[in-house]
Amino acid sequence: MSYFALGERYQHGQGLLYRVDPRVKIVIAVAFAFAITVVHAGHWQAFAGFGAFVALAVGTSRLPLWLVLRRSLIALPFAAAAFPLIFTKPGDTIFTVPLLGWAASHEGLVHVGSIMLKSWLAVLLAVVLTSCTRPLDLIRGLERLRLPRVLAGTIFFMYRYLHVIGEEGHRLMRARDARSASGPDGGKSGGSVLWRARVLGSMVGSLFVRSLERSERIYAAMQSRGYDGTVRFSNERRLARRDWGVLLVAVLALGGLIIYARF
Amino acid sequence: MVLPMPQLPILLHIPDGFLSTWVATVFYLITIACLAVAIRKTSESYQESTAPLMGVLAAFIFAAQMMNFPVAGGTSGHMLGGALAAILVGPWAAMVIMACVVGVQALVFQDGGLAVLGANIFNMGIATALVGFAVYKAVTGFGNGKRPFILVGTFAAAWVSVMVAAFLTSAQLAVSGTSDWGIVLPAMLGVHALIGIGEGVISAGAVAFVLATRPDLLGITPDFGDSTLAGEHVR
Amino acid sequence: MPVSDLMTVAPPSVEEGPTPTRSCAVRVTNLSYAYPDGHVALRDVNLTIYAGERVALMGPNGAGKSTLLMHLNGIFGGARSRGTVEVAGLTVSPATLKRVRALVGVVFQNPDDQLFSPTVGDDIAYGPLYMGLDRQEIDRRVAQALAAVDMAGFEERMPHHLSIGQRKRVSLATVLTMEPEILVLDEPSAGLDPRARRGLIDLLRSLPQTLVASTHDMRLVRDLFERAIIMQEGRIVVDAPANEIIHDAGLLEEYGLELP
Amino acid sequence: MPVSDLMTVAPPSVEEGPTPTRSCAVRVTNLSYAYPDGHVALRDVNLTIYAGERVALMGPNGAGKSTLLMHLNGIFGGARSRGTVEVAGLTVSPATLKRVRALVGVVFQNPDDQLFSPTVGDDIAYGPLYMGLDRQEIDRRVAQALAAVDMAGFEERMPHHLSIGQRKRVSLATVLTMEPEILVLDEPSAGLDPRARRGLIDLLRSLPQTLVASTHDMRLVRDLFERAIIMQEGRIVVDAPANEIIHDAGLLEEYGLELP
Repeated sequence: MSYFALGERYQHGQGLLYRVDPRVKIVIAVAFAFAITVVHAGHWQAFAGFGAFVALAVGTSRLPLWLVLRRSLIALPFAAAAFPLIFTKPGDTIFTVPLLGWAASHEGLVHVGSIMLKSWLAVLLAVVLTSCTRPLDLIRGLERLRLPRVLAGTIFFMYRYLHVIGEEGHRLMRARDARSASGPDGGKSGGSVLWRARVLGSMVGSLFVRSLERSERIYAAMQSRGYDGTVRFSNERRLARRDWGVLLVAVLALGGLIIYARF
Repeated sequence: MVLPMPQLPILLHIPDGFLSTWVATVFYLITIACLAVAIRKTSESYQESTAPLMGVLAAFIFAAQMMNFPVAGGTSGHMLGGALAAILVGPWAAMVIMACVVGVQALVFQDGGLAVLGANIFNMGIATALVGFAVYKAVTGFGNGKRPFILVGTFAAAWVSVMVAAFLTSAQLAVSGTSDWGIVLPAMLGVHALIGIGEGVISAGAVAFVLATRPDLLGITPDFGDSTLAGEHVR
Repeated sequence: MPVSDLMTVAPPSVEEGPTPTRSCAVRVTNLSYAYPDGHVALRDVNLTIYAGERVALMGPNGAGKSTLLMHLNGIFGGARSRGTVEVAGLTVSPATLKRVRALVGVVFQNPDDQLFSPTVGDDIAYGPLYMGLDRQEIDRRVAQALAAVDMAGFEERMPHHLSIGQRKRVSLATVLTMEPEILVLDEPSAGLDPRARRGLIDLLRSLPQTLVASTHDMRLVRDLFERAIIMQEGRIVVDAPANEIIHDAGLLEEYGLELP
Repeated sequence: MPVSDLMTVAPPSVEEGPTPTRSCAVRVTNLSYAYPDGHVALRDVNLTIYAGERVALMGPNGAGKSTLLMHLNGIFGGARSRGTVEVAGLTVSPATLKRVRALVGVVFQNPDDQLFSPTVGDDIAYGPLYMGLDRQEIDRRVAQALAAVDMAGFEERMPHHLSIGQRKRVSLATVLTMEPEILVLDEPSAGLDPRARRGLIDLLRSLPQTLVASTHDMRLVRDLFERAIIMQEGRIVVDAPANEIIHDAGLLEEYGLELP
């Protein structure tokens, strides 16, 4: 049971979107996230259009709706950053918070509502695409999108060793917690916050040294099998007609939505 | 007990929708330019071992961000790691590592948005590495590389790096019109002044460990001939 | 005494057998555990271990040995577990967790996971420091623990620079300073060469604590343990005196174990 | 045949003894190696291994076993080494390194170091890919190697989803695809439970290659190897038929080894 498997979003399924090349899905997700930024605050019809795009994606992925909705809440805490605008944006007062006397403006509400909507729709689409693509395929997709080799190679190794080193970190914490006990008289225990932070620092340092030494052994294992410093990939795949079709439809739809939103 | 997903510094991972088109685009371009330099410098320093070394260390940063310590009232602290990475492997390699960490967090784990990825990499990976490394070098240079100065330098580098990341995030939000300067800046800097102390202590603790066990690794580019295979770990 | 449903061999009979005067170190009742992915690691485990006993836990990888051990000091437990675990008369629960951790010292398989401080002394002092003991008492315990594992004078050394055998000893010292009543060891002899292994056996023999250890090492079972338990697919399938089990070739064959 | 200065037992005599018709798989001549910190890991080692032999390397941790193994395909060597290493008639040097690495397959102790690709299929294809073979040949070899280690159909699986026994098998497959003449294994049975270990022994027995392995596992020596070498402090101190060594209690005692 791997620690990081829990954080991965892939969900087994059968929808059309599962069979689309990961490159296409990555491009669509990034393009969508950019496209939605151009919508003016309060342009609800444009938001409805982007919403329809997301609905189409959810439909073709055939992912359970509740799953997509639940996962889309991940960015919610960040709303705190935009929230004060409700009260600080000048405009017509709609209501006043009792006791505090803060006046909420119409413009502020529209503005914050639009930000939240943009964020939520972009996260929804990203959730859909990553839920129907294996993490490894996403990473292979990046590589085939001609990411610089150093980055692609780094990400491949990172993904492989996330599990190994993540487990090591997890075991270190477990060993520490197993020794974090209260005293015989039940008195004050736990030391100071700074001491606990320093202990975590030691653990991080020890994980670093182990990681570095592991990278040396991996390098030896790679050399043993002929590695000469050039990162090579064996998987080269052309886009199928379906992939081009999906890409074309998405690009046209997003282009249309941008034009509708701005002009 | 299986713990929940890594608790990342959420207020530094900007989600999509919070930055304007222009701010997002400009920071993508800046980030790409910085990474181009970083990749070239890193390949020169580490040559053949670049990919395995950077990959394993990126996994290390990812794992280190997941490790936490109890603060109070059920909350826990953890680290961002940009300054620590810069101190341990130099600013250029740190940028490559942090870019991969932040990128995979966004793409695979949905921590942080995709259109704002350039800004997030810049705030958490590039600015932290550059500023952190500069502060570290300034302090250790002042103290001729003596141990107390290394530790103080690490603390200062880590604290400043978190403050810089918080400042950049606030500024991007404010320029995008999604937050008020007057509110977001004092709030973010205030909170991160405290979070930064945790970052500083953890980073200094990590460097103290490395200093005690493998002092050869600090400030020296590892020599990846068969020499580094020396030591007990290969027996 | 609780007896597992699939038990094929009689429960332990150490000389005089359990009498009311022997206190109970561990009592596990109807314990089940499922991983988040649904895989069931423990199925209705019942187990009583008396104070001072030395018990080996055997069985293939994935049989649930480690999962059971991790329940003894509450590392595992909570929502995914059913059943109860009592140690030294204390039921393991969130309220008693910190006290339980002082009573049960867990030594993990890999010393690199156990030892996270720059020096041996810091590492051994972690437990007592966390417990909030005073400096004098901590120093006393550190010195005593190091002497117990035959590593006196290693306070300032770095665990990273020690041999694997030495690191295993220091790992043990890190929990001895907490003066636990029960020692839980995960694969204590793994990775040791024969000489280091014999040293470890002698050391463990000299300790007064109740010992519970998972192991594949049949010689360790022969030389150190009086009672042995075989687990398979999350169940206790055999629980008997160690010297009966290790001489029962048919039984060992059945559970994929080897003659010592 | 080169004989180490401290050899206490007669060199190997496999039935008819070395004759001119048996080709030489490995010939190590006067090999010494010092770590950068000055620690001498190998002292004037001489060793000849014939094609098809299975040789176990024993001795305490730190005796130089791994250092010697790492010289066989040139991972160690260069300025810090003196002496020569020949494999299959080829002297190991920077110029021959690529060919040597195709002839000598090294399997590291920890499968997590050996398996560095995200999937089993990628990892097994790695060697052939770097040998510059074409796609068809690579696919053929991958399928063959996976079948040889009884892991057919695991191409798309990720290493962290496999058991330790499966990872050890896949590690072996990663070098089998390079169709080496000599297999070098570092602690092949470490971390395996008895059943997985027996599976590995059967698998290794079925392979035609010359085998050189470091190990602490005396049963592995008994069940798999025909010749055994004991190292101590960087020297070969014993080199004899395995079944002579494993029954010589005095000798095993002297070098801190155990009876199987």
